[in-house]
This record gives sequence, structure tokens and C-alpha cells, in this order.
Amino acid sequence: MEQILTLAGNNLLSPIILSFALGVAASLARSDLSVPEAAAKALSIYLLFAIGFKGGVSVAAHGIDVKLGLSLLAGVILSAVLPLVAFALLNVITGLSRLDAAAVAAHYGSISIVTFVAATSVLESSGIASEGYMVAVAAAMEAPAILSALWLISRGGDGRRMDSDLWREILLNGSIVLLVGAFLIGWVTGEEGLEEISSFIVAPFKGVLCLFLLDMGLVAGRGLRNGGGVLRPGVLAFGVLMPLIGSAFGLGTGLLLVLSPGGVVLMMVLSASASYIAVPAAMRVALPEANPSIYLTLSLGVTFPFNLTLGIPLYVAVATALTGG
Amino acid sequence: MEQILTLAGNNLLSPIILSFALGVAASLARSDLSVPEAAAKALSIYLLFAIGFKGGVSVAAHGIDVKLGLSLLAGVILSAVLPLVAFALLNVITGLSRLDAAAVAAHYGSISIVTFVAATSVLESSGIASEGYMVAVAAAMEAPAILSALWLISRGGDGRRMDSDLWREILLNGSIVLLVGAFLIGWVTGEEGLEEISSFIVAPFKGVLCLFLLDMGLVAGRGLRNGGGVLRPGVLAFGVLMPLIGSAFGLGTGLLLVLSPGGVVLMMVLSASASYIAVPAAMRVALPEANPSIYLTLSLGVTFPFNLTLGIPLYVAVATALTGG
Amino acid sequence: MEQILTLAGNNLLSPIILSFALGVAASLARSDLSVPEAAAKALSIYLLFAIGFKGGVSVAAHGIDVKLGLSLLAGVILSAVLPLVAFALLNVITGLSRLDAAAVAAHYGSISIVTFVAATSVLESSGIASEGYMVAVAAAMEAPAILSALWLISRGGDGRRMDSDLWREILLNGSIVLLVGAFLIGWVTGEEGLEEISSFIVAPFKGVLCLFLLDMGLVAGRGLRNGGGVLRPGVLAFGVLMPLIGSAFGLGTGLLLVLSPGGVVLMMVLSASASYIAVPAAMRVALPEANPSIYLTLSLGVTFPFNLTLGIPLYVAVATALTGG
Amino acid sequence: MQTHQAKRVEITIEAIMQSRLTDALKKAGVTGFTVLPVLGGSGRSGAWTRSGEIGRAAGMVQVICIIRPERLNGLLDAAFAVVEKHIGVVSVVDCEVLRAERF
Amino acid sequence: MQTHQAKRVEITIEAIMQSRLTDALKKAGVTGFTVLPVLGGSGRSGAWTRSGEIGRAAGMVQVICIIRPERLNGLLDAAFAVVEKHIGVVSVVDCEVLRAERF
Amino acid sequence: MQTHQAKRVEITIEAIMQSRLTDALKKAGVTGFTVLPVLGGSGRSGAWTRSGEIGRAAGMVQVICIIRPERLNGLLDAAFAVVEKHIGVVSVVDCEVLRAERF
Ligand SMILES: Nc1ncnc2c1ncn2[C@@H]1O[C@H](COP(=O)(O)O)[C@@H](O)[C@H]1O
Ligand SMILES: Nc1ncnc2c1ncn2[C@@H]1O[C@H](COP(=O)(O)O)[C@@H](O)[C@H]1O
Ligand SMILES: Nc1ncnc2c1ncn2[C@@H]1O[C@H](COP(=O)(O)O)[C@@H](O)[C@H]1O
Ligand code: NA
Ligand code: NA
Ligand code: NA
Repeated sequence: MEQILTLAGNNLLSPIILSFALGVAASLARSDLSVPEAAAKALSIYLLFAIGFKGGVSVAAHGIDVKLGLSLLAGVILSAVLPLVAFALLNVITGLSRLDAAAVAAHYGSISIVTFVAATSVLESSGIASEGYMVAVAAAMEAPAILSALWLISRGGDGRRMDSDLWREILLNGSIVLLVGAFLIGWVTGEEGLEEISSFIVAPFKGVLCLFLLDMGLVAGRGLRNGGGVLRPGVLAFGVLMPLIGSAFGLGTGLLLVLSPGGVVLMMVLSASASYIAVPAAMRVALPEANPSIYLTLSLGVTFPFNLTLGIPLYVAVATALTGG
Repeated sequence: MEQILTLAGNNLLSPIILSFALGVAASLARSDLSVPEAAAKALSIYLLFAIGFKGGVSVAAHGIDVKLGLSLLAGVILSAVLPLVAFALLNVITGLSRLDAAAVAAHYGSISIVTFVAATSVLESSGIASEGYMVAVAAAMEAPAILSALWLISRGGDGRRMDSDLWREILLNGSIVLLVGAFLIGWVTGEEGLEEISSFIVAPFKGVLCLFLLDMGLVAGRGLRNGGGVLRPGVLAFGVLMPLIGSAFGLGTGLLLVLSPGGVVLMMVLSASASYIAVPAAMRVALPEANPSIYLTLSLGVTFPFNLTLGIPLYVAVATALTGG
Repeated sequence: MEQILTLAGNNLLSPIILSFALGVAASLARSDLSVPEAAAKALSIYLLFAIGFKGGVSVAAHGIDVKLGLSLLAGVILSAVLPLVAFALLNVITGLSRLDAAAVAAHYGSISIVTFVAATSVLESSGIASEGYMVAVAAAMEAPAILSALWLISRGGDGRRMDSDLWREILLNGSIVLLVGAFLIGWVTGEEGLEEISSFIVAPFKGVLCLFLLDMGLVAGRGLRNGGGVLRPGVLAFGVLMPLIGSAFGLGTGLLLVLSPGGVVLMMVLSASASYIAVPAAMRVALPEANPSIYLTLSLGVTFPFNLTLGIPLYVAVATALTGG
Repeated sequence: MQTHQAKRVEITIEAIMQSRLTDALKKAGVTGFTVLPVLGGSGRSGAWTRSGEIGRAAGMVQVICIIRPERLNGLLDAAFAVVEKHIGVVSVVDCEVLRAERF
Repeated sequence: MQTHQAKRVEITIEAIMQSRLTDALKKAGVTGFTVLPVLGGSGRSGAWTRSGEIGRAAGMVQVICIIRPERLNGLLDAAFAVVEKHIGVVSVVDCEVLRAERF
Repeated sequence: MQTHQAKRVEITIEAIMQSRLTDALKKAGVTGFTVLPVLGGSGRSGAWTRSGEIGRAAGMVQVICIIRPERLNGLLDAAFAVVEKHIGVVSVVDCEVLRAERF
């Protein structure tokens, strides 16, 4: 318990979290502080490239693990199953319409790559090892949740067709392609490749993450200010409950696969986190009638900060306790 | 004297100043070289974050000084008083209208954070120490000058109301919020926080500053080309005289507060420099009839380069001579 | 031969080339991955500044060489002559109209600075020295080719006037000004200046180059997808033949000037590469009827990747063999 | 200067729907269009701005299409089929164009 | 396709005045608007461009507002009160819209 | 609110031709214009987008010019001389403006 609190305390007072808090505070106070869209996108490209590359290099270093395939499979299944759990929970504790509930559910099956990045940076600071291929698992978990959600809707008699454009958009969306591409490049070029560019993708990484989280804080704060009204207590509770439930699924999966302590943490984090890039875009195309304020505010304004501040330390504590890591 | 000349020479031939000169030259020659707006804003976010953070870390390292409060207060007073001095001087040596004079005066009470940054980088190269909280003083000096200028106008019978929106915009403008926020983050996380992100905010700092000054040179050169015509000799003279007068006020204040040699230099630099971000925006809202060509060209095209090239070495020489630093 | 293959293999599997390949692949698969325009421009500003600066520092370190002037002159002549060769070749092996052929020819006299940068980074990895002033030669080769192309057209009886605006635009285009300006700054500030900003312009350089090439891959892939249809076999063959011919001219010139092995390589690379920034813009103004799909797709979609992957290792092998470097 | 009657159609639509809209326009015989970026806006579904956004869910674009009057109906039908379930605004203005052979 | 008469109002105004303008429009009962970025321009107060600018003093935006004809006067009064002392241009065009229930 | 008849001219033109166009407009007595960025488009010369581009060859801008009706012909002549050999679209709409003294 004390360990959790120390870790949570350290975590809360890290430059990364405080930068996020600064962004939220500036937004809520209606400061005109803003990061240009192009700069925010550039930061996200940098982070995806760096995290993917480093994951690939780590796989190159440790060799292919038989667990890689199993973990990918497990990720796909988790991503497909969690929306069903989320949908059921939403039906019980909120009064959301079928459409809105399905849209929200899709977000919680998918993942937030920044939450993943923040967790890897906590693991590094704490000296806890993890599998490099968890980055690939993250990529694998982005899309299946969308299919589950659309299936939930079509089950309700509402005949949605997935046009082939949407398929391509989901599977080849920029963040998946960049993450997987950088992962493969890292894998192919290995330690040698990393050495060539490590002063770009390793050394300044945490600092870039601070600026990125400043931006995410600004956007999240704006969302809370504009769309906070749609979050009834039940919906709000879901935003905190669902990551805990998700992380339990992730924990079970991680233990079952006998992942390293860090790998278990990351599996928990992926399961607990909610998408705010790929899934919202897909929902706008496939379920345009669902209210974006609800899913965006919930994912970015509630679950993301929860995982970032309290969730990650908790998952680390639980995983290390149970794996003896 | 020789020392001043050497310092001025070194300063003039630094990559930072030469980058600014390149920008000005390219603009005057009507090259199409340009930095995208989003990139320029991203650079300024980086610089504000880095300078604020480092200031906070330095306060964390040296502990709170009783002088911190006094320096902040002195900054506020300087910022409020200097516009009155500037207004008087403008009335004597230029034929500017009451409105234009008040608008220009507001700029010279406020500060230029890049001039401040350039000065800290000269201090560092010369191994002269300064108080970390001078960053907070810089933030405190941004806004009061605006109020003084509006008071000057309302005294003239022109009943301007400050609407509450404008208040908020001035006090919570992006650069103040980011500077103060990063300062607090640096303070809270201290040396440990700095270590985590120093390869982002310390190592590449000067290089980023070069690119930023390239952009400022481009913008200043464009201003001189388009708006140079409005600068009658009297106005031009003001652009060089006022920083000297301002720096004398800063010098007196710094000596009175018994700041470190570097602290005195920075107080001089803040007093000598003129705003070109926060104040122009406020003037467009509050005094829309004042001619922006005058205050923008004067601040960015005359006083900024003067301080950058000759001013800073002069202030360093005077301050070190008088403090025996 | 084996050496070429090893070098080509190493080169093909470097993070830089793989990043380009990732971009091309993502574009061809119609992923929505994209780098914001402002970010791409910011990356190119960084690269031009860094490469110019480092060239200048290297000249400062090794002193002015009598060959500097000769090399500049040779560059100007190569840039003016190569379009004539290209035009003749185009007339023989393609059915392009006079206008289109002249426009394409202009591109192959001028240079691609990223190809140059990629070559210097291969030279560095292989420990092959080169003259710092080759950067200045690169700048000198940007423009003359445009004049040759316009001369080719006017010879054909089509009376084109070069308006003075166009002259200024060509000679003072942003990339020339930045490259030359940074070169001069590097020259003036020397090793000392480099030390101040090397953790910005040296350490992260290769990593930035990766992201830039990712973007170039995206743009090249898009060009191939949209404009690939205009590339008849003859035109395609030209895109691979012409760099080989150009590099032979560069080789002869480099040997004649008794440049270092690396210098010969760079002279070959400059002669072999084709412009995709300065010349296309000039062609849109001066020869608006020429089809941009042809020259852009050929230069960026065919010749650029050819040089990047196979060309550079070949030029290195030939140059080192013939100079005994 | 000789000018010709035409229609200027302006469709403000979610950025993610852009390619679907322009594909539909092309199918309806539209030969050209121009896409403008949109910074932000407000409507029944609330206010939004692009600043700081990295996702594509929240942005809009403006597609501007200048066409001969006789093609208007085909274009509107095509546009409506795409925007029907989506947020967005379609407006039409009478205009005159130079170089009518281009439309 | 059924269309309806409306007015398209285009207000080019300094970026710093944007929120004041849109607040005034909302008070005047306007239910929606779209904001376009502006790159640069020229007028009596000289030429300007956003390139390389970091401050907010020098930029403009275009606020586009499609409304029912009967609301035009209220909107123009509201807009005028804001732009009165400021630089900027207000223009109105007759247009036709789809889905008139939205305006 | 008192409004006045005017013309709104919209010229979509290659970015590299922008300064040549605006110089020509100024010579034709145009006192003001606004330049909008363009994200992409499609026409007889194919589709294009600015995303990821670093060169200036491939982009377009929209120059918007509000003028008194009697100045229209001069403007169109000036614009035509510039766009003649270049790709681009010129359209004119009748509009009403506030503060007519500015045009
Ligand atoms: N009356 C209007 N005039 C101009 N743009 C509008 C109008 N109504 C809506 N829009 C634009 O369309 C978007 C979606 O509108 P809505 O579907 O009403 O939420 C808004 O954010 C605006 O960008
Ligand atoms: N006639 C016009 N047509 C289009 N835009 C204009 C016109 N006049 C002024 N503007 C825009 O309004 C801004 C301010 O104009 P002004 O108040 O005349 O300096 C200019 O920079 C242009 O962006
Ligand atoms: N009918 C049109 N409506 C709107 N914009 C157009 C139209 N035709 C062409 N454009 C724009 O002008 C550019 C060049 O057109 P074109 O000369 O037909 O290739 C296109 O890329 C579009 O941005
Ligand atoms: Na999840
Ligand atoms: Na000051
Ligand atoms: Na060449």
C-alpha cells in the first residue's frame, strides 16, 4: 500500500503529469494558450515513431519470443471482448442510448497509445523490464473493438454496412501504420540502427512527451469545459470503473501468458485505456448519430487522466505484487 | 571599455545573433524564405517551457529567497511606471498622437521574453550567475504596463472601459500561463525533474533559439520593409533611447535589491526590452485606433535588435562593473 | 563489386531508407498517414540550416582552399550543361514535347539537397572525408539549370521573357538563402559556434532525417499513385539513366579538380540528383504549360529513390575505387 | 471581359467525410473542386476548434465547387446522399465565371 | 432537390476579436457559424501575412454565417457593434441552402 | 443597417502566382483583398493536396476581393492577364457590404 502511494506520489509530481495538469488548468481558466494543430500532430508522429522503433529494437535484441504471437492474439481478443463488457456495464449504470453506448464501448476496447507511452516511461524510471513487442500488441488492439461495436449495433436490427473504405481507413489509419512501420524498421535495423538515431528518439523523448501532454491537457480541458455537461454521474462512474475492469482482464491475460512484470503492467494499461484518435474518427463515419461529446469527453477527459495519475501506479503495484517482479 | 567591445564583438558573432541577421537580410532582400506560423509558435512554446522550467529548478535548488517577493513587486512597479516615462519621452521627441504614444508606451513597460532568453544565454557563456526567479519577474512584468497605458488614455478624457474579457486575456495570455506554469513545474520537480528532461530543454536550447531568431529576423525585416516608413527620426531615436533609460531604471532597482550581478543584468534587460506579443494583441482590442505599424515596427524592428546586439553587452558591462561581479 | 553490394545492403537497411520506404508504402496503400505541411517545412528548415552550418564550420576548420572557387565554378557549369544533355537524351528516348522536355531537363541540372544530405551521412558512417564547401557548390548548382532550360525553349522560337521577379525568386529562393546563410554563419563562428549548438544540429540530425524521409516517401508515393500514369517506359528509363550520366559528369569534374574521395562522391551525387523544390516552382511560373505531373513524379518518384537506394552506394564505390580513397 | 453564369456550391463537412464527398461529386460528373481548411465553428452539435487536435474526428473542411447551372441538381443529389446523416451545411450562390469552357 | 432562400454573411475580422464577434452573434440568435483561417491580406492599414508570426495581434479570420433572411438585420447590427472601431469587412450574399430546418 | 451593392471576386490561383496577381490587382486600383489558404483540390490537371509538401510548386490560394461594381471590369482584365496561361478559377458574386466607404 505504501509502495502504491509513493509511486502514485512520484508519478503525480513528475514533469509529465504536471504538464498535463497545466494544460487542463489553462483550458479551464480559458487561457488562450494553445499548441498549433500542426505542431501537435508532429509531436504525435515523433512519439509513435520513437515508441515503435524502440519496441522493434528490443525485439531484435531479445529475439522472437513464442509469446509474441500469443500476445498479439490475446490483444486482438481483449480488444474485441472488452467492448461487450463495456456495453453491458453502460446499459446497467447509465441511461445512454444503444448507439451512444456502442460508440463508447468501442473506445474502451481500443487503446490509448499515450497512456501506453506514459506507462513505459514509469516502468523505465522504476527499472522494471517489459517485452518490446508490447508495442505491436498495442497496434493490434486498435481496431478489433470497432468491429465489436458495429456488431453490437447490427445485432440491434440496425443494418449498418461497413463499406470497404471504412475497413481500409481503420486498418491503415496513420497511427497504426506509423507504429507498426517504425516497429519493423527498429526490428530490422536493431541496436545499430538505434545507435544512429538514439539522440533523436531516446534522449529527448520524455521532454517531448511533456509538451505533448501539455497539449492533451489543453484539449481535454476544453472538452470538459464544452462537453462536461453531457457527463451524468453514471457516465462519469463508468469512466473510472471501466479502466479498473479492463485492467483486471489485462492482468488475467498477462498472468496467463506469463509475461514479465512490466509486460503485465502494459497489458493492463492497454486494456484499461480508451482510444481518442482512431476510434472517434471511425465512429464519426460509421455511427454519425452517436454523440461525439460523450465519447470524446469520457475517453480524453475522464479515463485518460485517471489512468495517467492513479491508474498506472496502481497497475504497477498490483502487477509487481502478483508476479513478484 | 575594451571589455564591452570584446563582449559586444563576441555577441555579434554568435550563431544566435547571426541567425537573426540572416532573417532580416533575407526579408529585406525579399527572399521567400519563411518559417511556417505553426513552427514559429511551436518554437516559442518550447522556449517558454524551457526557460520557465529551468528558472523553477534553480529556485528549487537555491531555496526561496526573501528577495523573490521584493523582486516581483519591483517588477510590477517598473512595468507600471516605465510607460509613464516612455509616454513623456514620446511627447517630447516625437509628434505621435496621444493614442499612438500610449500604445507605444505600453510596449516599453512590458517585456520581451526572447531578449531575456538571449541575455541568460550570454550570462551562461560568460559564467555570470543570476537568480532563477527572474523568470517569474519577467512574467510579472508582462501585464501592468497595459493598465498604465489605458490609464494614460482615460486621463485624457477618453472613457475606455476595460471589459472583463480583456482582463482575463491579458492576465491569462498563453505566454504568461506557460512561463509561470513551467516555472512552477520546475520548482516542484526540481533537479530530479530537470534530469529527466534536460536532454530536451537544456542541450538543444541554443540551437532552437537560433531558428527562432531566424524567424524573428524574418518578421522584423518584413515589418521594417512594410512599415519602416512610419518611423520618423524622433520615433526611431525613441526606439534606442528608451531601452537605455529603461535599463537605468532596472539597474537602480537591481542594485537597491542587492541582486547578483546576473540578476542586475536581467533586471536591466527586462526594463530595457519591449513587448511584441502580449501587448500588441491587447492594444488591438483596447486601442484599435492606434497604428500597429508604429508599435510593432518600433518594438520588433528597432528596440529588439538594439538590445540583442549592443544593449545586452552594455548592460552586462555596466552591471558587472557596478556590482564588482 | 562485393563492396558495392555490402554498401548497398547496409544502405538499404538503414533507418533513413527504411523510413522513406515506409512513407512510400503507406501512400501506395492509401493510408491516411501524413505529416502536416508546416511540420515538413520545419524539418526542411532544420536540415538546410544544419547542413549549411556544418559545411561552413568545416571550411573554417580547414581554411579556404584554392579549389573552393574552382569547385563553385565547376558546379555552375555542370548545372548549366547537364540540362542540355538531358534535353538531348529526352528527345531521343521519349516522346515528350519540347516544353515538357525542357522543364524536365531543368530539374536534372539542378540538385536535390536531401540526396546530398543522405550521401554525406553515408560518407560519415563510412569514415570518408569530404570538403565542407561542397554545400556551397550545392547551392551554386540550384539555379543555372533553370536558365539553360529557358534558353532551350527560347531557341525554339518561343519568346519567353524572364521577368525580374522571377530572377529574384530563383536566386533568392528560401532554400538557397538558408543554405548559404547558414554556411556563412558556420564559417564565421567556426568550431566554437558549432560547439554551442551541436547538440541541436549534429546529435539529432539523422533522426530528423528519418522523419523527413518518411514525409518525402509519403509525397513521392502519392505522386506515383496520382501521376504515375504519365510515366511512359521511355520517361521512366530516363529517370534512371540520367542520374548515371550525370554522375559520370560529376565524376570527371571531381577527378579533374582532384577533390578528396568524399568530395568526388558528392560532386557525383549533386550531378546525379534532380531538383524537386526550387525548379518545379520556377517552372510553374516560367513554363506553366509544361505538365508538372511529369517532372515532379520523375524527379521525386523515380530519380530520388534510385539515388537514395542504389545510386549513392554505386557512386561511393566508383569514386573510392578511382581515387584510391 | 466576357463572363458566364454558373453556380458556386459550398459544402462544409467533416474532414473524415471529405474523400467520400469528393468521390460522390466526381461520380456525379463534377470536374473540379477546391478544399479550404476550417479552423473551427459552432452549430447545434456544439462549438469546436482544430487547435491542438491530433485526431481527425473533430475537424471540418469546406469543399467549393463551381459548376454550370444545369449540373446543379446532380451535384446536390450526390452531396445530399453523403451529408444526409452527417453534420454539415450546403449552400449555393449564383456566380459569374471567366473561362467557362473549364466547367 | 428542395432548397431554401438564405443569406450567407462573411465577416473578415481580426483574430483577437473572433470570440467577441461570435459571442455577439450568439446573443443575436445566430445558431451556427464556421471560421476559416486567413493567410494574409491588404487594405488601407497595409499588407500583412501570418507566416512566421507568433503573436495574435496581426492575424485575421473569416467568420461565415448562413442564416434565414429575416435574421439578417439582427446579425448585421450585432456584427457592426463589434467591427465598428476595428478593421474588417462584412459582406452578404443571397444563397440557397439544403436542410433549411437547421438555420 | 444600411448596405451597399458590391462585387465579391474569388480567384483560386497557384500560390507562386499570388504576388504577381496581387501586384496586378493593386495596379488596377484594387484597394484591398484577403488571401485564404487552400488545402487541396482537383481539376483537369489532376488532384493535389498540400499535406506534407515542402515546395511551393503544388499549392494554391484563394484571393478574395470585394469591390464597387464599377471597378469589376478593370479587376477582371488585370486578373485575366495573370491567370491566362495558368491553372485557376475566377468567379464573381453580387454582394452587399457594410461600410461602403472602404471599397
Ligand atoms: N448557420 C451556419 N452557418 C455557417 N456554418 C454553420 C452553420 N451551422 C452549422 N455550421 C457549421 O457546421 C458545423 C456543424 O453544424 P451542426 O450540425 O449544426 O452542429 C458547425 O460547427 C459549423 O462549422
Ligand atoms: N476590398 C477588400 N476585399 C477583401 N478583403 C479586404 C478588402 N479590404 C480589406 N480587406 C481585408 O481586411 C483587412 C483590413 O483592411 P483595412 O481595414 O482596409 O486595412 C485587409 O488586410 C484584408 O484582409
Ligand atoms: N469547378 C471548379 N470548382 C472549384 N474549384 C476548381 C474547379 N476547377 C478547378 N478548380 C480548382 O483549380 C485547380 C486547378 O484546376 P485545373 O486547372 O482544372 O486543374 C484545381 O485543383 C482546383 O483547386
Ligand atoms: Na482498452
Ligand atoms: Na520593458
Ligand atoms: Na543534377
